[in-house]
Amino acid sequence: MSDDQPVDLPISTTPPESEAVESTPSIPCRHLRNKGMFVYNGEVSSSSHDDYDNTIYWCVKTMKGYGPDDEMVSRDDCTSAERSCYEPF
Amino acid sequence: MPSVWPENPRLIGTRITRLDGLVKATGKAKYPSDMHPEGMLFGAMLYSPHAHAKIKSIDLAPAERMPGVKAVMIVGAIKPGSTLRFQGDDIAAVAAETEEQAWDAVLAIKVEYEVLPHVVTEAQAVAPGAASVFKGTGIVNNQKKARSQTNGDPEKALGAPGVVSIEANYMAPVITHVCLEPHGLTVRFVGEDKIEAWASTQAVGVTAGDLAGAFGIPTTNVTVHTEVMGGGFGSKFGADIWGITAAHLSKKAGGRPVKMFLDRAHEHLGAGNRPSAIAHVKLGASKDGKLVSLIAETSGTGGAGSGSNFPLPYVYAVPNSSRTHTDIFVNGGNARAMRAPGHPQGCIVMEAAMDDLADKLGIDPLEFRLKNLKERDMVEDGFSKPTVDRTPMYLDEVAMGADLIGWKAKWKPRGKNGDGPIRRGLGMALHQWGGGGPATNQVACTINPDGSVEMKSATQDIGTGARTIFAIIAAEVLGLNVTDITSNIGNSTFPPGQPSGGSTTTPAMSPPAFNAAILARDELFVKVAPGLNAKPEDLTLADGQVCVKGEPKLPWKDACRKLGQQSIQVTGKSSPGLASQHGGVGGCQFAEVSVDIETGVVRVKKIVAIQDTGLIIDKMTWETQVYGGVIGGLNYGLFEERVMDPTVGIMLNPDMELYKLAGASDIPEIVVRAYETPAMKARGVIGVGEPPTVSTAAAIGNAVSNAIGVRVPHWPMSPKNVLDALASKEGKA
Amino acid sequence: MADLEQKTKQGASRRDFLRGSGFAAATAVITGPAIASLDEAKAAEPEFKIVSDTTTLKLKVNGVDRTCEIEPRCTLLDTLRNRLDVTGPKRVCDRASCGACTVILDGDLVYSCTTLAISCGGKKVETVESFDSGVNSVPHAFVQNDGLMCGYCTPGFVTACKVMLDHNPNPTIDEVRKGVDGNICRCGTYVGVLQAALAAAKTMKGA
Amino acid sequence: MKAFEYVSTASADIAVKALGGVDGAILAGGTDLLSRMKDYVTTPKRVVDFNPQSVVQKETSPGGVPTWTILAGTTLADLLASKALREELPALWQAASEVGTPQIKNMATIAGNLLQRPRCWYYRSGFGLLSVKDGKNLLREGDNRYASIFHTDGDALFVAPSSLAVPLIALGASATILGPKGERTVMVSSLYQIPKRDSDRELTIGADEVLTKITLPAPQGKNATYEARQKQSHDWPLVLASVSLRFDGASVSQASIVIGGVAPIPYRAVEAEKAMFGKPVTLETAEAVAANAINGVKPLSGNVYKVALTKTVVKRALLAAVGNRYWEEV
Repeated sequence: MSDDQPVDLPISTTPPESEAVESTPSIPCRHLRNKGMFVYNGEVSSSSHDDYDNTIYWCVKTMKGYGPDDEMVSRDDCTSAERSCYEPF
Repeated sequence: MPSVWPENPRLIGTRITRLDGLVKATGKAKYPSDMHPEGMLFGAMLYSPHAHAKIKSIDLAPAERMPGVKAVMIVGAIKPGSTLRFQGDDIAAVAAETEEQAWDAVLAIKVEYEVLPHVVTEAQAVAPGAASVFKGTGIVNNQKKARSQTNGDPEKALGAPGVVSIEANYMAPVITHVCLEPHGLTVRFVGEDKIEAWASTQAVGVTAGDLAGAFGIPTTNVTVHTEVMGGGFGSKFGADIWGITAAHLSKKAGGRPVKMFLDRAHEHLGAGNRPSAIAHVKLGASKDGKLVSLIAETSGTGGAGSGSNFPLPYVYAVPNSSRTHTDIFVNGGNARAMRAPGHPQGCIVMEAAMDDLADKLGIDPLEFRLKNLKERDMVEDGFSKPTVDRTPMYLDEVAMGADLIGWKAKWKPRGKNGDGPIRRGLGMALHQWGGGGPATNQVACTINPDGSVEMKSATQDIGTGARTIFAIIAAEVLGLNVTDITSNIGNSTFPPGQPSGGSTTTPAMSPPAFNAAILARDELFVKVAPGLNAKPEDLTLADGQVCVKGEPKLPWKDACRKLGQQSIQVTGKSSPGLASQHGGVGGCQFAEVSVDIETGVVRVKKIVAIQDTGLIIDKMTWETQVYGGVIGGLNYGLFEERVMDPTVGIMLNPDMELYKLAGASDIPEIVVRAYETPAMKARGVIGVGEPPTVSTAAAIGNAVSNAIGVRVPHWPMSPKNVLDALASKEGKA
Repeated sequence: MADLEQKTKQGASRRDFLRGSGFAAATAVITGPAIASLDEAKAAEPEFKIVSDTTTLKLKVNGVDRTCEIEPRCTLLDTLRNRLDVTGPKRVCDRASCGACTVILDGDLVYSCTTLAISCGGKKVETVESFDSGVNSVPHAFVQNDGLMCGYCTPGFVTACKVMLDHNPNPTIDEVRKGVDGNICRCGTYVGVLQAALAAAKTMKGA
Repeated sequence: MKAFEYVSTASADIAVKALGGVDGAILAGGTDLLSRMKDYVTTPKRVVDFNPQSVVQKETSPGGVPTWTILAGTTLADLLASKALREELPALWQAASEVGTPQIKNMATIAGNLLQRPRCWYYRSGFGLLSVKDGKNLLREGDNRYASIFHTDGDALFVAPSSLAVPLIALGASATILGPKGERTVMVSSLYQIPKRDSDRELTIGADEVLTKITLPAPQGKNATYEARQKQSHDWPLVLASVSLRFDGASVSQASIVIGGVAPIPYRAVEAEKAMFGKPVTLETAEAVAANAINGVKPLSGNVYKVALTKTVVKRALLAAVGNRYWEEV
């Protein structure tokens, strides 16, 4: 678009109360997986990008992006001992 | 003493045909989906027809009574009350004597669903009151914000006097991997606690570990074979639920092997995809073309899971920038890593904005890009030290590419490409990638008394030519022909090898292969030197001869015969200097297109791809990978799109017909050049599977805009998207 | 599947006859009586036979007479792969879109995924496994020109290429493209495929 | 695919008998039927593999107009192999050359092409021809990029899939159909109808009838087809148009203009045909005539682009008929 007005976006994403979650240093669940763990020396979070994280996580129990408790799988979500499915290393 | 690659190699870097080429080209190669062990049953899966549903009840009994059925089971933790989160979510599985019987039995399984409200498009997911895909930390209205990135004061910089800026939206859809061999495996449960599998996987070791873990048996009890496999592109990284299910079915059927491969629709729905990218971008530069500010709000969906983020700013130096990204969750299959995850999206967004701003500034977009490279852009050498500056590499590569596409002679400003129905246009884009490989793998090298040589490791070939790479390296060291070497890979019980992802296989496996061959050679020297009245250090190997101080003395086979009954077997590990561990490559691509402005049909006429990847082992398979990357990018640029229906929540094109992929007539002239200076070779081996697929779609999009005088903001460059963009321009005029 | 069971005892299909006598000729005109005589032949056919269960299929695969039990719904592809262990043809799209299942049926290039095996009774099936693989062959040219990566589409491409070259030994690159447009490669090996076809055309003439 | 009974015959009489009184389906080339059966969209109890002859011929009767006859089992490959057809019926030859792939051209027959079912992705997903669910028309409300732009007031929004129907209708072809009550001949255009209810078919041929041959008078002028599609390799046309023109000197005395990919039936652009009358075919007249082709167009939310495409395709088909291919790159 060299014009000043952009075309309409199909959506506008501004979830009002959502806060970005800083990654926590706590220990992830032992069932958490991402490809980088296998490809790059076992790092749980993708190490190759300092400024963004597009790591795709899955739970080895469900082989999906959500855990046995039906909640989301991520580096942030799978460090909580409060989750019924959480198992430390 | 650390090993170093030979200074004047005989084979490395030349054009060597693949060792397993003929067995593939004659149809004799047995893929995991071709296996038919004695007594094999055929597996089939029942998967969710709904985007979002609760299972009220499941009755397997009717399926169990069907003819030929040997085992039926519910998949994983599914039970009445379970939630299915996307069309294609797995429910149950069957093993039967014939495949037709297995399908019949799947149809006979009775499932009652409570259909729940769904969201399958980004717009649906973020609409007020939308149904929730799942719960999780920080998820609001199916959105989760990533950490925001801010450098400097982008708002202030953008508003400063004299700054020229654009504001634009760009969108790329979800695409799927479309591996030609579907995900799956043929598996046999042996006895009480052993498993043998033939899996279509990018990682034999991971798959073995998954199977062992699922059954609580030692990994040593599992053997996974992947002699050859039919494509993965990042999506085949383990046993998957289907593989584990098939192993359970085999166990239930008394150890009869079970073959379980997904059907094509299931493959689209549940076996991975590349997330979409939606971007609202403001980009500003000083009048003389120096970037000052980028403000970007982006989002994308990776389905019912994480991973839609992508790098932005990309490649160029932007002193002030702010970026917020939002993961949007929909009732769709999970994203999986797909050929340079994130980079093609980041490249499209950045490079489109670069072109649009260059146009507004009235500057040649090529010059504009060169002006805005980072002052220094340090990446790794072969010793993991950041000693290599990518900026001068980009300058050289762009010069090479511009020359090959004829930029100087052919490029005209946007919209100045004639007035007939067919408009020509040029576009370009830059990209980057890692492509190194970790130093954690091993290769065994065996020299037998009959002169035969085997290289062996638990890696696999996803099409990059791993067998051939091993053989070239061994033949180089041992003074033999490539065809004298046997490469055995694709077996999880072999010495640990690299999973094939992140363009890491060749850089991770070449160093241990080289060291294994050297160790084996040195051991051979020790054994044969006395018989030649020489010291081991006086011996060399060349042209199939053992040489003493450079003089050929003993043919290879005769030398090996002196081993008596004892083979030499050694295991090589990686060592510094042979390969880059994290890589850091750059490249550029140029596209020439013709656009029929009366039909919106885009034809790519030519692509030029320039790529650096350190030391190239096999120039032939290297080039093939670059061609393949470009063609993958051409598909992304022109054809591919997962189409979802918002009302019923299904994918409308889970096939290979309306999910469009290029055929031979869509392939343009493609010119590939390696940027292969002595300095590059000194970096050691770097992988090339991913980098050349990053910038093609961006370059094509830019070429289309250049041809028709207006930005087409939606990828792919379909007749619809092109005509819609032209119409919106006319509407404004 | 237009001319099933139209083989004469001499082995030439009616279509071969028509091609030879009618359409290969420049004017491509057949006079009325030709159709009339064929109609008479048709009228002599008996009442129809219904096959509803498993049945024995006999066909010649790569020069060998093969027999297996099939249901009417078994595709030729699944019969080859699942019942006869002929696994060169691959199942990829399973809907006549990608060409991985390509075989030669009585001399014609077809998709075996949308061909019923039962309709192939008595016919000759050739798959990639039967092709010459010597230095002047199409498979060899694929290797020499690296027209393959993962290799899963390759048998289909090789088959389409070989038939194209059998019919047109001097193809232009665009004719090669058209010849393999019924096949899709996801690794993106088309450049090597096109080079291989042109190279094979050259060497086959030299052979 | 569900199990079925199988009957194979080269005889139309037997095929009709075999179809009688059962839920049957004719297997022609197979690529369409078997794909639908694999998706459980069509689940016939009996499949009648009707494999008649592959014959194309031109007959001259003394004093009359020569007639082309194409028997039902004629494969596209055989159609394309006819040099005479290529010269005299370029509209048909061109359309056939753009259908499918080498493999499909060997398998597909003219009858199978004419009587294939819509490719509409809602129909193929099992939502029926009209794709109405809970009172909502899925195609109207969903992704309708490939859907109709004409006759969109009703619920049938899919497009007729046959590429060959378009030139055959423009050329005035007839179809001969055999049923239990004997033989009947209809215009090819009459093979298609716009279904009003989900139980209606878009084809007028009965479930116990078979198409046996296509006949058409040798054209007395010029004819051509132009097709626009996204991919150059195997793809479906977005829009295609066929024209058949008769001339009085340099001026058109009679025009047939038929468009595919724009309506649930092959769409006859009557107003464009009238507009063409009495004019020579030039860039200017073709442009003006093509503008008439979109009179009454009512595109859906996602296929407005097809309107411009339709104009272009009609214009180019007209110009192609007189040998003006202005759009081709030099």
